[in-house]
Amino acid sequence: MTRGARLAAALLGAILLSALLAPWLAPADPRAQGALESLIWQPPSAAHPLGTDSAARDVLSRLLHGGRATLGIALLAVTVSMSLGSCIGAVAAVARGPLDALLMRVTDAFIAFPRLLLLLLVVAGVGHPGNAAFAVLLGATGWMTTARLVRQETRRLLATDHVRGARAVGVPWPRLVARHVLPALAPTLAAAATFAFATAVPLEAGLSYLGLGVLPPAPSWGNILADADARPLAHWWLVFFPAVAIAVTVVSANVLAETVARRAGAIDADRGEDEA
Amino acid sequence: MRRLLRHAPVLFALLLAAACGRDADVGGGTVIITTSADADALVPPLRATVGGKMVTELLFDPLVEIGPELDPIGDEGFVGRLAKSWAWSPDSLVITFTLDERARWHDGAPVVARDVAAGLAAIKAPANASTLFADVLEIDSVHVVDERTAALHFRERHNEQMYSASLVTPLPSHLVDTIPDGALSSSAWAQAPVGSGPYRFVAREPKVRLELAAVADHYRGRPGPDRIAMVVSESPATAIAKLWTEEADVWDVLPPPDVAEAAKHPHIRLVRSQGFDYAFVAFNYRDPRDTARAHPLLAERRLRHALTMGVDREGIVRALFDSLGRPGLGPFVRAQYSADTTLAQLPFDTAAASALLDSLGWTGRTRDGIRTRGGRPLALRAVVPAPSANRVRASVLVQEQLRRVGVDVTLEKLEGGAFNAARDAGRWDLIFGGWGTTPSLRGTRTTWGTRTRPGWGRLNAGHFENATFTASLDSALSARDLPTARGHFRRAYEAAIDDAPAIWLYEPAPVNAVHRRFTLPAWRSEAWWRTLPQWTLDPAQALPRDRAAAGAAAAP
Amino acid sequence: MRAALVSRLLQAAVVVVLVVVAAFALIRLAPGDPFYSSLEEANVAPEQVARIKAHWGYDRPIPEQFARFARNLAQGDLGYSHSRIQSVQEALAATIPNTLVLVVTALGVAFAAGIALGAWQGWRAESRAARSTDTLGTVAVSVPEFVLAVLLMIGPALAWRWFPVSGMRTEFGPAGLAGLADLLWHLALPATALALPVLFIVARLQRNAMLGVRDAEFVRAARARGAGEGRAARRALRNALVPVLAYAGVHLSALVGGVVIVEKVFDWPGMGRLMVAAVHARDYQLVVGGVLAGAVCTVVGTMLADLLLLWADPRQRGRA
Amino acid sequence: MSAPVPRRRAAPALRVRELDVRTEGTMRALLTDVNFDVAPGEAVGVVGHSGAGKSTLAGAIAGLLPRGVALGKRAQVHLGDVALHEATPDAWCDLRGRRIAMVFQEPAMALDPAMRIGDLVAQTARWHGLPAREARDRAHDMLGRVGFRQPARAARAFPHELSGGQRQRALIASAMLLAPELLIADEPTTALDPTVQAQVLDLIDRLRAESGTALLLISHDLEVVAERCGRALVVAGGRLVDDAPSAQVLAGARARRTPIGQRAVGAAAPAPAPLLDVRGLTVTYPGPRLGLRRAPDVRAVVGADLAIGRGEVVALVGESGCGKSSLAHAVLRLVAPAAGTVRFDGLDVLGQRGGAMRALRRRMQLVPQDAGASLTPHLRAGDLVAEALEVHGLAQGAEAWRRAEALLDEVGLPARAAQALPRQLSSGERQRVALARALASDPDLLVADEPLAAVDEAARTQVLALLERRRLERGLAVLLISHDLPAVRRLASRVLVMYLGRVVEASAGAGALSDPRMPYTQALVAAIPTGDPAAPRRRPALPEARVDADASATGCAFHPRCPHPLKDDRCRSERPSLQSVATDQPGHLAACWMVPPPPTS
Repeated sequence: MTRGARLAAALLGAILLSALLAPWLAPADPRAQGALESLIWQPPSAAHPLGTDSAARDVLSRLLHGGRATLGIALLAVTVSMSLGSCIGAVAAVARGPLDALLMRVTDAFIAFPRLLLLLLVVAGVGHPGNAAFAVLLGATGWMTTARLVRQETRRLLATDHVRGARAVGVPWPRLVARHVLPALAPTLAAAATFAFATAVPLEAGLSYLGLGVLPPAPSWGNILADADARPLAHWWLVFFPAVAIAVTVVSANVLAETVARRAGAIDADRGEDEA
Repeated sequence: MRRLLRHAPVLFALLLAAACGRDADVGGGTVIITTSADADALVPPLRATVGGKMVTELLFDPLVEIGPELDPIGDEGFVGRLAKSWAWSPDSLVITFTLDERARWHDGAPVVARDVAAGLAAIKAPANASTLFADVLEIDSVHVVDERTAALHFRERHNEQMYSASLVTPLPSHLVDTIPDGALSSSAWAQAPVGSGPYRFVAREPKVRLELAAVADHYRGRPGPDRIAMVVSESPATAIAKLWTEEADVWDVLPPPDVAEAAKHPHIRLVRSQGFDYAFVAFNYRDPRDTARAHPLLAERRLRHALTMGVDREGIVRALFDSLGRPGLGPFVRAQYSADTTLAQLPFDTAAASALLDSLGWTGRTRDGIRTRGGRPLALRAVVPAPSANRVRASVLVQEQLRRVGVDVTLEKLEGGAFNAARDAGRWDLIFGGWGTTPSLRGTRTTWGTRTRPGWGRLNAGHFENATFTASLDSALSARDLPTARGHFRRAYEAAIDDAPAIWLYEPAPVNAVHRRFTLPAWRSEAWWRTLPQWTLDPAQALPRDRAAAGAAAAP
Repeated sequence: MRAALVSRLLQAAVVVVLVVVAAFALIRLAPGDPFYSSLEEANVAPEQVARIKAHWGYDRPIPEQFARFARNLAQGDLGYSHSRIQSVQEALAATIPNTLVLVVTALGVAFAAGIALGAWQGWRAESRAARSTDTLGTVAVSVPEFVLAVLLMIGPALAWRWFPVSGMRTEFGPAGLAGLADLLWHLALPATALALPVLFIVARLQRNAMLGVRDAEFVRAARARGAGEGRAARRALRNALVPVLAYAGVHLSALVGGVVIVEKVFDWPGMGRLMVAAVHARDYQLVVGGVLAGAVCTVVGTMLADLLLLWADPRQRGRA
Repeated sequence: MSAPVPRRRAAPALRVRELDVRTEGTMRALLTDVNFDVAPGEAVGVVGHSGAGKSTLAGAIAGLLPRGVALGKRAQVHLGDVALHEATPDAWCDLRGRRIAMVFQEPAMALDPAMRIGDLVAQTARWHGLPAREARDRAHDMLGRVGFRQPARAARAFPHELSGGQRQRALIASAMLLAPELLIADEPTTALDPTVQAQVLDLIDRLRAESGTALLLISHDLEVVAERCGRALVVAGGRLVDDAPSAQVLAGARARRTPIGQRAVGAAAPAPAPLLDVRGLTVTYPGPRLGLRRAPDVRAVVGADLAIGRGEVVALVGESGCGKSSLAHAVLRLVAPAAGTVRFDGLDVLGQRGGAMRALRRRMQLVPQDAGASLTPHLRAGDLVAEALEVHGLAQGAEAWRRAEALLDEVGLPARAAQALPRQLSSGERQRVALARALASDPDLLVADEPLAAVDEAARTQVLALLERRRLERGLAVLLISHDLPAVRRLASRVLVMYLGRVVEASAGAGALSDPRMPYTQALVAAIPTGDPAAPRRRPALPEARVDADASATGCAFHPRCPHPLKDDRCRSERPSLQSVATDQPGHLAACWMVPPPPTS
């Protein structure tokens, strides 16, 4: 692990820890509102290190508790999208023939369908479904890249000499997949998962900006940012601190993902076989 | 120095202008109205939003228009537009209007009596689903007496007959009659209307911009500004930002933080005006699960009183509007003639509220302080419209304040369409509602009137029912003069406040921003754009777009 | 080659049909009403709304509505948009070009600069400058698009007034050549907001591909034939383009995902803004028309990327 | 445009003095104190075990050392009058391609995959100052001289559309285009078949003679060096241990080799019922997809018959692409044959299902062609061999591990190999792990596909001894695919020669190779280097095999390339069947009209 990777792992760990320990770390209740007139839109001060928002709530507490919501959503979304994507990808790779074509066309359809629109429609439809259901929804609309990656990688592995060698020795299919194919997939999946996580966190923020993410008064990095929307310049601290939190999380996730991928040799140029 | 540098070209041009006659080539200038909501329709029968009202009232002249005093009773408070004079029938069920012979449509055709009939027909045709259908219910028909005379027949007498008549805007019958029912909204005319107002339609890019040009030979005289453009932005923030960069000239109802920002920009002048909107938290008198049954909790008047007393309305107003808003008084705004600021309000008194709740048996407490009775927590579900930023922020404040007196309010923020659907279905305990009012008080019947009478209470989603209120409102709306009407309204409002169908949250007192280079008459609160034709440009501060307008205006 | 095109067209058609059917059903199932859905338009009586719904056939069962839509589509009629008071064709014709201008410029700049930066970073991997720009790249990729957009709007536009705050043209601005300059002036910030993340993703991909190819046998053979550093690097880059173009083809729609947010922040009158507004207004026919156009653009874009890939990697030409 | 006039020069073409090469970081010496000369036009071989430093020497001379490796300070390398060790990058650009050229082992990797070969060759000329039009003409002319029948069409081809031999010819064309003074050939033909290897080496010699270019030929194959080069430099452990005439070096090496000797006695046991009986086996692969239609199927094996008795070794010989591997894979049912029957110990292999098939798999094992790649990269060698035991229920857990270690020892691998991952082993060691894994389940039949290709001398003898021991002690039957004649002569009880999917010659014992009758077999045997410098001249010129040769053509498949003087239209129209070649050689059959049938007396 390079120096950068260790730093990234440390940062990510700190952030995840702070989100978990939010109730004990946060100086105030994230929903508690200060005296209305005097305390709204306060810039960072001794009393409120990261300032207050439109409802005189302490931004530092909301950032910590918000981390729990945002990271929770991102992790659950990634789990859903990875498992869904891997299953579809693996089935498509092994199935070949019409089933493979069908699955790939459905994947293409999901890619062609503007994801934001799909989320808008569903949330407009059922009303805000609560954070967990929202995360599953995010996952259910973000699995396509993983599916294609897993399909291409599984297909490549099934055609390799060492799988044919193992079959020649007489290794039965289940053991063959478990010991010879899956371990080779693991690093690719790990890299894809970390990249997916690195895109899920800002996505929650973006959706909150469009009024879709975690519903106020519950805190999330996204809706703190969205709260400043009307006056980004005047209420800079509502934009700056969540943005830093998001950026640091995503940078660490990206660096980790790349380290995992490089060690697995997943990103090497000459493996350019097409997936046709 | 930097500002001077930026305006060097303007100064140079002015020197040149001064040399050969001062304001010869600057003309009336171009007014750019910045907004975050595009006009929903360009023709009178279909418009509903403020943007729609503005555009249709610039493009079309009504028969008559309410005067500056905003008195809708009788007809003294009205000024003639397309109609230069009118006469009442003895039983005052028919008003006969005589049209101004100079009035022309933008395509040159004269305005005739048949156009008035076309105007009413377009509103009455059910398939058109006109937004004015309910407001002109009591106008029966239009009788074309002769080329220039049209008589409006009313089904019943009431004190705002002339105001209803002002809603029937004549339409160019030679263009509209051929459009089948229901196809009005998608007709070519509706997309690029020929009107009769001081401005005519030039060009439109939906959700981006709309351009209108002054009608030089308009029968009421040439309007001041040569061109008006309405520029649409995605969010209020971006729209208002254009004021600071002089990309726009006027925005009405400036949010408090921007009022402070405006002070830093010398080219912006602030104008105060009266508000015509009010917001409230309405209680659902019926059980959300089965609207036939009374609401298990909120049907109890004293509980409604306790909740009302638990909300610090003064604090919320100061948080949302600083000094640019006042607490709501009742189902009306201070700018309406029926307003009465002396009405006794329920005070903000958490001690009294808690005592009342205890007396009602809500003595138990859950771990996080929510009151319980017989094991059930005092929990209410509120729906909040996402598009309304003020009501969203107010909901969070109300939620916290009620939590302090032991009431658990869960907020559900719904997007525009979903909010309307939920409101009509009644699947909520509290609703953060709000109404835009007009000088006419007849709207109170629809928003707060009993649902038992035909045409009443369609928007009374909380099923508020109070005999005194209904009776007093009925007599107020048929009173022949202002003092009698005000007396009846006072009794109606007292009954409403006592029954507490809603917590009257706030009534914004808007501040509007206008570019300093325009001088304008008194600001019309209910429809600021009606004075636009009287705006005059100070040639000294003319901007490049003003001069471009002068060139264009001189050309045709 | 021609046969490959035919089979891809078939696949694309299937995808577009799937997407349109899904959009058609989803928008109609969402609650709320296509008419009078914004807050202030609430005072129209339900029976009136029912009449106008019947006029437009929205009260029929969804399959029947789809049949009618398909018949109209066959004659090239995409329907009417209530919220924009114009036909869907006009609405799309007005907004698609604006989005294309934004996306094509942004992606063009992002890929050109990304490939150049990545190739240089890969070829000179050991140099300090290459490593530092690489870490800069990791950070730039991590800033969420809309925070980047807001920052670009606050600084250069609002605070320092170098660029216009929003919109696509100055109101009553100059026409002709000066008009073009005005357009580019307005395009600068949104295109940058969209391009930056893509640029660094492409650079990172190109760098990795270059590292893989830099020591390949054919590069050594090129040197053995007398190629200097420059020529050897060019040959290596020619082959290192393949994984980058392959990535572009697969992730095209994800790359332009940020358009909606950038258009919202900069008031760019494009497809993204149109679709968000259409959904909020429950503008059935506009949503379906927009999704159809969006799907076609995505599919065509992906096919263009695939064709570019076939050009780049001759080995793929043999197999369809 | 006539070939350039050969230039005669007095000074040595290449002078190397005190050549040291070190890794920059750890300063590990790759080459120490190498001194030698190469006269103009002379051909010098460089031989030694893999890893001895041969390629490093080539890289050092051409200034193409890998990253992190550099010449020692005292090293002196002179190409004619130019001091290469002091050459600036610009100087190198002028030198490489014009005065010094290189040809590489893997032609597929050395050609730019995205460039047509015509453009590639022309580019070399353009880089050295020729105008585009003239460069293109010279490129086409050069492609013609290296053996492409239609140079214009060949010029438009991409590397992946050519055969191994054609790619090497293209590389040679670009190297010899400007008649360099020195050509360094780093294992130019190791990856090619014997017949193609012979043609390529002939081509190099012809071009060298025309332009007087000196050759530095690097190869691990002593016979090739002995045939083609007058002198041989022997490199071991990064030092020059011998610089002598190549014949002398070959003789010395042969003396050190353990005697291959004749087959063990008792080979001609009476033929019991065959363990493996293959009849009329046909294997087809789908042709490349041309749009929606699919090109006609490629018939890799056409109606092959094969029988192997217990303890018998049958060798399959032929050029790559003749169907050897397809036949082997079909026998083991790794590929579904289109027609024909395969019976193993009386069982119909193609009919077996599930468990029965797995039991059969235990008794038939494969050592694949690229054995190293058949080992799963993330599993240790011990695990792989133990798995073979566990899968067939012969042992579990620790017992399986212990027997795995014993097997690895039996194939001559050190104890540490069991813990090692495949990438930590050399190609020879990986080959033997694959062999151990195949022998783990004590199979009755072992199909070995080129088991000795990537293995050096020492390991080769060990593998042969192991196969021999298993054959004698356990009655192991082996289907050996190889063109390593000495090994085939030693092990094979019967030899089959295949050409384009058909068996064209068969013999009990190694008769087909010692006394080949079918013209193709003769050409094949002649092409195998023996170390005799005169051999190249005696070889019949055999035209290049076309990439898309059609196996289903009527008549004798070899007819288009057959050099036999008396071939007539019967060869073209009628397919010859296998007939006995001579009465005194029972079992020696050949499928050729020119083979005299046994006298009818």
